[in-house]
Amino acid sequence: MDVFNPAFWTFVAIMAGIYVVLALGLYVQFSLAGLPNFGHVAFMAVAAYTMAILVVRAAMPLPVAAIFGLVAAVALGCLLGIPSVRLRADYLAIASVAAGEMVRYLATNLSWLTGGPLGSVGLLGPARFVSYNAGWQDLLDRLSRALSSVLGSAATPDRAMLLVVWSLAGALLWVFRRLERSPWGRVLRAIREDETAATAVGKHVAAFKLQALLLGAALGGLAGLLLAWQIGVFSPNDFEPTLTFYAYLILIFGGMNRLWAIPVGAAVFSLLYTGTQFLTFFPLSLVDSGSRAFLRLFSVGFLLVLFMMIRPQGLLGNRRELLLEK
Amino acid sequence: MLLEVRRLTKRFGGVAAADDLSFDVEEGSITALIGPNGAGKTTVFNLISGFLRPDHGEIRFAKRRLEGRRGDIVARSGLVRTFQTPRVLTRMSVLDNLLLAAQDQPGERLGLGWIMPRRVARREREIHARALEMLDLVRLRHVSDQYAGALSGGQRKLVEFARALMVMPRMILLDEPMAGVLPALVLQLLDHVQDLRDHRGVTVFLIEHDMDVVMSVSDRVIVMDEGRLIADGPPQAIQNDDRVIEAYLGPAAQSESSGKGPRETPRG
Amino acid sequence: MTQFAELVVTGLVTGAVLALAGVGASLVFGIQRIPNFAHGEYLTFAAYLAFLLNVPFGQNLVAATAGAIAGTALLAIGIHFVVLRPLRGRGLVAMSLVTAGLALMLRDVVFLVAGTQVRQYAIDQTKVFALGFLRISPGEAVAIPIATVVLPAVALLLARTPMGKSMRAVADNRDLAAISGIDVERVGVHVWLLAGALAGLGGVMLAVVEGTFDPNLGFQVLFLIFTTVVLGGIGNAYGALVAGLVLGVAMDLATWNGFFGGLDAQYKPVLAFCVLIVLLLVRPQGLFGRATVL
Amino acid sequence: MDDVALAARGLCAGYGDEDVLHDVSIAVPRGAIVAVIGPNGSGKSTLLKTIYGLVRARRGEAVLYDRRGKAHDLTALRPNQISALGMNLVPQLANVFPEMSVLENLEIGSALNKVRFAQHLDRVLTTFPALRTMLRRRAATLSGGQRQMLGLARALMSGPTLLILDEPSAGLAPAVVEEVFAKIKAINAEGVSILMIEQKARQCLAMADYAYVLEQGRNRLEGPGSTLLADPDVVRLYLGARRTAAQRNP
Amino acid sequence: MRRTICMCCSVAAIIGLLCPAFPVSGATPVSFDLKYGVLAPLTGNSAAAGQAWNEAASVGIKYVTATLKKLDLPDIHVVLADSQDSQGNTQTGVEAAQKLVKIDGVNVVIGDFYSAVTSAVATAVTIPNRVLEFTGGTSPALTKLNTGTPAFLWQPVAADDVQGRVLAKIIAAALGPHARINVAARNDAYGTSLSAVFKEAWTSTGGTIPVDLIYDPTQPTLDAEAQKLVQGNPTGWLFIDFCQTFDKLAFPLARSGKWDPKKSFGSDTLNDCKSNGAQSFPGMRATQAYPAGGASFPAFQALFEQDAGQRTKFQPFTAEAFDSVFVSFLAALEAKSAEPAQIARYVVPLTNPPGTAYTFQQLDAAIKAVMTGQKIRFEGATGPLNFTDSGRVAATTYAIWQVQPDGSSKVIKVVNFTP
Repeated sequence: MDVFNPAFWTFVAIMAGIYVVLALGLYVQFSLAGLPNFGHVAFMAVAAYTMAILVVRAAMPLPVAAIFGLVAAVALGCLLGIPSVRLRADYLAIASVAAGEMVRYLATNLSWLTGGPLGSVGLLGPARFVSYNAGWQDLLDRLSRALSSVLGSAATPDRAMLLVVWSLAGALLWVFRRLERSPWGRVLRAIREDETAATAVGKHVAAFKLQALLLGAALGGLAGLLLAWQIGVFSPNDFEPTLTFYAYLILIFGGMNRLWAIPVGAAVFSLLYTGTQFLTFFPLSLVDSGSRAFLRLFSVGFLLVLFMMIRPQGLLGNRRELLLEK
Repeated sequence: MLLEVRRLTKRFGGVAAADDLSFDVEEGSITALIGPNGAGKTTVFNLISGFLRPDHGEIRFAKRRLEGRRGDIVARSGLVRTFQTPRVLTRMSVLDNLLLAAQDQPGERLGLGWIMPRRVARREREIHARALEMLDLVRLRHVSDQYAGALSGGQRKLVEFARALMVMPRMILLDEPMAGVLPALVLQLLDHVQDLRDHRGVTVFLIEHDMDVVMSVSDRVIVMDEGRLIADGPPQAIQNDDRVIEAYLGPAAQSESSGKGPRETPRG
Repeated sequence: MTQFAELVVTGLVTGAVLALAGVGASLVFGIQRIPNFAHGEYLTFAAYLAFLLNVPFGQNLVAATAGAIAGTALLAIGIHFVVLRPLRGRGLVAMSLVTAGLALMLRDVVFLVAGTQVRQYAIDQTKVFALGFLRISPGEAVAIPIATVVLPAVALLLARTPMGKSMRAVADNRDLAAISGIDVERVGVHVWLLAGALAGLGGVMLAVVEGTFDPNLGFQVLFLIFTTVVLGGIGNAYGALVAGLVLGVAMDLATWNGFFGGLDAQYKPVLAFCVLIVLLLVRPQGLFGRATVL
Repeated sequence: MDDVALAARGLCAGYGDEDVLHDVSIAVPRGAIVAVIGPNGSGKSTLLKTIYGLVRARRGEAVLYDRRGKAHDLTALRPNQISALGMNLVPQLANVFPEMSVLENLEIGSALNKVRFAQHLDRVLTTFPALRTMLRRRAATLSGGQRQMLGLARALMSGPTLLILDEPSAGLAPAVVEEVFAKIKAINAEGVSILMIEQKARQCLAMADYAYVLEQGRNRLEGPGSTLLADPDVVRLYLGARRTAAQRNP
Repeated sequence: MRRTICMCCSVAAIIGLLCPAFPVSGATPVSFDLKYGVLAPLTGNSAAAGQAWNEAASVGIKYVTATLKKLDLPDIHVVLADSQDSQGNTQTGVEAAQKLVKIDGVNVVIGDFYSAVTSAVATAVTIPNRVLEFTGGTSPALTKLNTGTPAFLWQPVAADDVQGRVLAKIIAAALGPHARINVAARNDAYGTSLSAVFKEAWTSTGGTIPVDLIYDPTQPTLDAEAQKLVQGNPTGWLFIDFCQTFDKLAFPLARSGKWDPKKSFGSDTLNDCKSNGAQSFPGMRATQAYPAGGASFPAFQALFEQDAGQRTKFQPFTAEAFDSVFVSFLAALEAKSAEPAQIARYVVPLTNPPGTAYTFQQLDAAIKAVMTGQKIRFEGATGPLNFTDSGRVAATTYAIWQVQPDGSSKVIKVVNFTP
């Protein structure tokens, strides 16, 4: 067993980078604008599906299709956002789960459009298969060739992907850090603190909330695209509500209202989630391999509850601020 | 007339919080709105400032119809309010609280900060300067970097006051500006209110319970009780108005003695 | 017509399960401010506890159900004291994550202990009870009387008993309830007991009605339970009772041929969510929720 | 002290870092109506919340003497325990359970104790005959005056020895205020001590055996109700007295 | 009858295991390390099937190890490196496969049986890393993922496009080509794609489908769906589901009084529900590629029950995982290497004539034959495998099973099918 195989950890790091983008979307919606969106995964689904359908069915070039994918995610954000920004937080939370599940069921049922339960493999019907991410693989290949002049044989498409994902994540973090500190971010923080006060000084609360929701939707869509390219194939099952919960976990692990804690949260989450795949040592080796899968999910749940009890403010959070919130 | 209110009515359930109210507020005046608890004063403020939608009636501000408009639109048109319990943004710095309230910052439009960073920065500098000026005015510059949540109630009132001024209002609605403020600060605030009108040309419309304050600063007093307007006039006239006294203290009691004599209360 | 009647019956049976689970979840959400994502697992736990008593231990199903109700109620207050009470006041998202973590733990423990295969209680599922032109299953034959007895009993419990009244009082006006001499802490425990017991009964009923079940039993209806809670208005127990029944019947009736030829069965799960979202657009506080903010 | 039902001594309390109450002391003799009046922002409501333990007292104490004269430190008790000791409160707003029927409101008032409910229901309905005709109505459908009555009735259902009323006249029409005050007197006549906070000073003082006037969170004036009623300072305090003219505490 | 076969076979298997080992002579020394990894939805909605899949593979690997030990071939190591959980979704599946391939360094991945997961794992992990993958997925699109020869992705089960047409043919033979068939399929990749193929085949030859139902088996009750299925005055029914969830639909169907199991057909996952722990409905027919499901199928079932029966219910389709273990092991033995590309080259010759046929029960003999250089042909528990170069099995004969009045199932007919 080669626990430190770099190729494997490259993969884990790519996934962590994608999670950063995903969680950043929630950060904008929840931590900045105070919208508890539990259906974030719907934006991923819509973007990924739009992109794949356009590439496979309409033979659109990948970049154009990707842009349409993001547009679709933002459009879904509008559709959900316009009515839902006025809901009370607890109703919004449940309504957004419902919206996310609706998107997933539609992806399952509209087989003529989405390939049905088979996912992107079935886009052209049961017997034909065209991959949507040839263009992306091409890009990574070219990038890794370009990199090989610098890195030599260490340049692989996987590392190119790592580079792409993390530079994107880093750039987005930087952009949103700036946005958060810009006058725009100031208004959003004010809205999170007290909507009435923000209204009283002439800020259109609903409009700002909607902007945050849409930005979050775009980020969710981007994460969906990256995931689709990274995995190569996706199906409706990939967009279960669990993924949104994971994104919230990342926010909480890092520290709820800390933008720069998102990568930390994503790293911790990835380590936890990947690390539990290695639960084969003694005494767990005595348990049969099938039961270990249940033990693994059990321990994910257990660690989550434990973490919430011991360190509710997250790794980088400030406990006092947590209490100030109430 | 800067503000004209006509036949304003708002009911909650069966209770009329504002019942066919009509009054004006003159430009450049300090007008007080008083009345016993539950008279509907704050409701009137909420109606004027767009936080509530009237059942019927008209509100004109600078000749523009305002009734039913959203609160932020009302504020941007130059009519800004404060709250009874100050609504400062507790987890933002005092300075940020003020910066937030400035209008015409292009950086509040998503993306404009990237397209025209210079204009944003220039405006931000202007706003910043103005905010410091306001903080100087309310003598809070020394706490400008602190979380607003760390301030005392009286200081919060001042922050909210300064924040309202950042909007550059033509008229400001102050909901009990003196409540919970230390006596020393009350005088200071009084000065600010008068200064507003005298030097900045801002019309002031305030709800206040401290009658000393009301009588000493206001040009005119409007008295409400149970949603209705019961008196409207200069302070002296109001002070001696029977209806007003009755509204506050209740009607002169008919059955005076309950038969029990005064008691000596044991006091340590 | 037969189709219509049978759909109403099966819808009512599903609805009764949703109502039972929904009342508990709604009271917990309203009084404890916890969106309990582990509520589905309470149902699963109950179904398996009853199975344990019914099949390996050979108890009859009534006794097994009683055991499951008691056991699930104990589980609910156990979790309340060990995990949820110490975490009180952490906010909606944090509590959602905690209960989701609990759900993961509970579900996988059931998987570990009970295994993955489908289970059946010791009753003949193919037996048919003819009621006029209606042909109903043993599950329905049991569920319908249970529902007709238990749902009114729950309503009565909430309406008449001190426990029910104090719960509604706390949900209605927490401070005044405390001032009136109600021990709000104790009501909190009672709410979990009631929610656990109802989830226990609902879980066994669901298992009987489904015929065969596996450890995903409760998780599969979790979002339907939440839909019930929100439709009824968070914290409104009567609302949840009605919403559960309405939702159950509406979902089955949607497939009725007389209803524009009937909805395609594959869209049935989407229907509940559509209803929810459309309703929230019209009434943001739910069907029976109060418009005012708590 | 054996005839005192409630005593607050030297209470200092407030929100955040700031004190609203400064060294406030009041006492409620058994069987008396005691009024606390004062303009808005004088700290009346805070005093009440502090006595009830909803706001933590920084200094001073609030002591309740139960039926047998045993002293209980109120700050250490939870609201339901306070209620069990015979002290009840009618809040200013939110004084009923809107989603429950009038009868249920009364039941909750008796803390769902059947014996107590049976014991007090008739008496309470005799005091509030109007409620008898609307026992099945949902409290949310009642008018403001009816709600205030129900709030009083609910509090009476616990069989209190001491009742605290937070501005019972707030938001009510004058005729209704009269009625409410009459009820309060009737309740007092049955031996229930009453501590009420009021704005409508005249009616309140006319009824009160003893009254305290608070201003700026401090004891300002006190004395028998009728004495204060005649005191011109009270009027000045409400409608703008010169502060220097205000009478000092005895 | 069936039980006697089971008994005989398990006795034979046990005797075979107990036989004293004798040295293999005349063979060139062979040494390799073959690492298997299992990928299946071990948790979640398909946990029952996933767990059984995992057990079937590990039972097979254990059997191989035991045989190697018996034959005293210490230089050949066959291990199950790890079993990972795909949770039935592609993202988790790829993460799990990454772990198997990159960390454990497996040569062969057994699974997943979700077509979507298989295709993701194949495109993102196994094919780029040149690792063999044996899938339980039935989507015809899967073989398209193999970009070159030899194939890395193997599909030891008839794909939907074949089975759908076979079902149409069988039903036409039983009820006439113009029969009215109501179709019910579970709402997943297997159900929707198989029912789509069937519909096309059925209507193109003149049949009608009054009710075409796709249902979600996770619904609390399927009574409303059952109501639909008895409408339209159907001549017969076709069900595409797994035994466990089929009960939920079948109970209300039976109660409706309008359903006739004798006129009902099931897909290849419904052929023997009784032995599967679920209810069976006498008279109902179902298909299965190959007659008798392979001669060694009962022995496999017995072995499974003995090894893993306490933990997991047996599921017939897991024979695919079991067979995959033997195919890859024997191919590796022929290649004298655990290098996946080498193994892949021997899969087709190993499973096709000519050569003497061996089942897993004769594994020791098969090993000896391979080591002495003879051409053998492996016949799986699912039947003769006949892999083609594309990575797919080419099935030409199908068995029709029917549930007997006592609930057990047996093969009543074998049909030939030429695509």
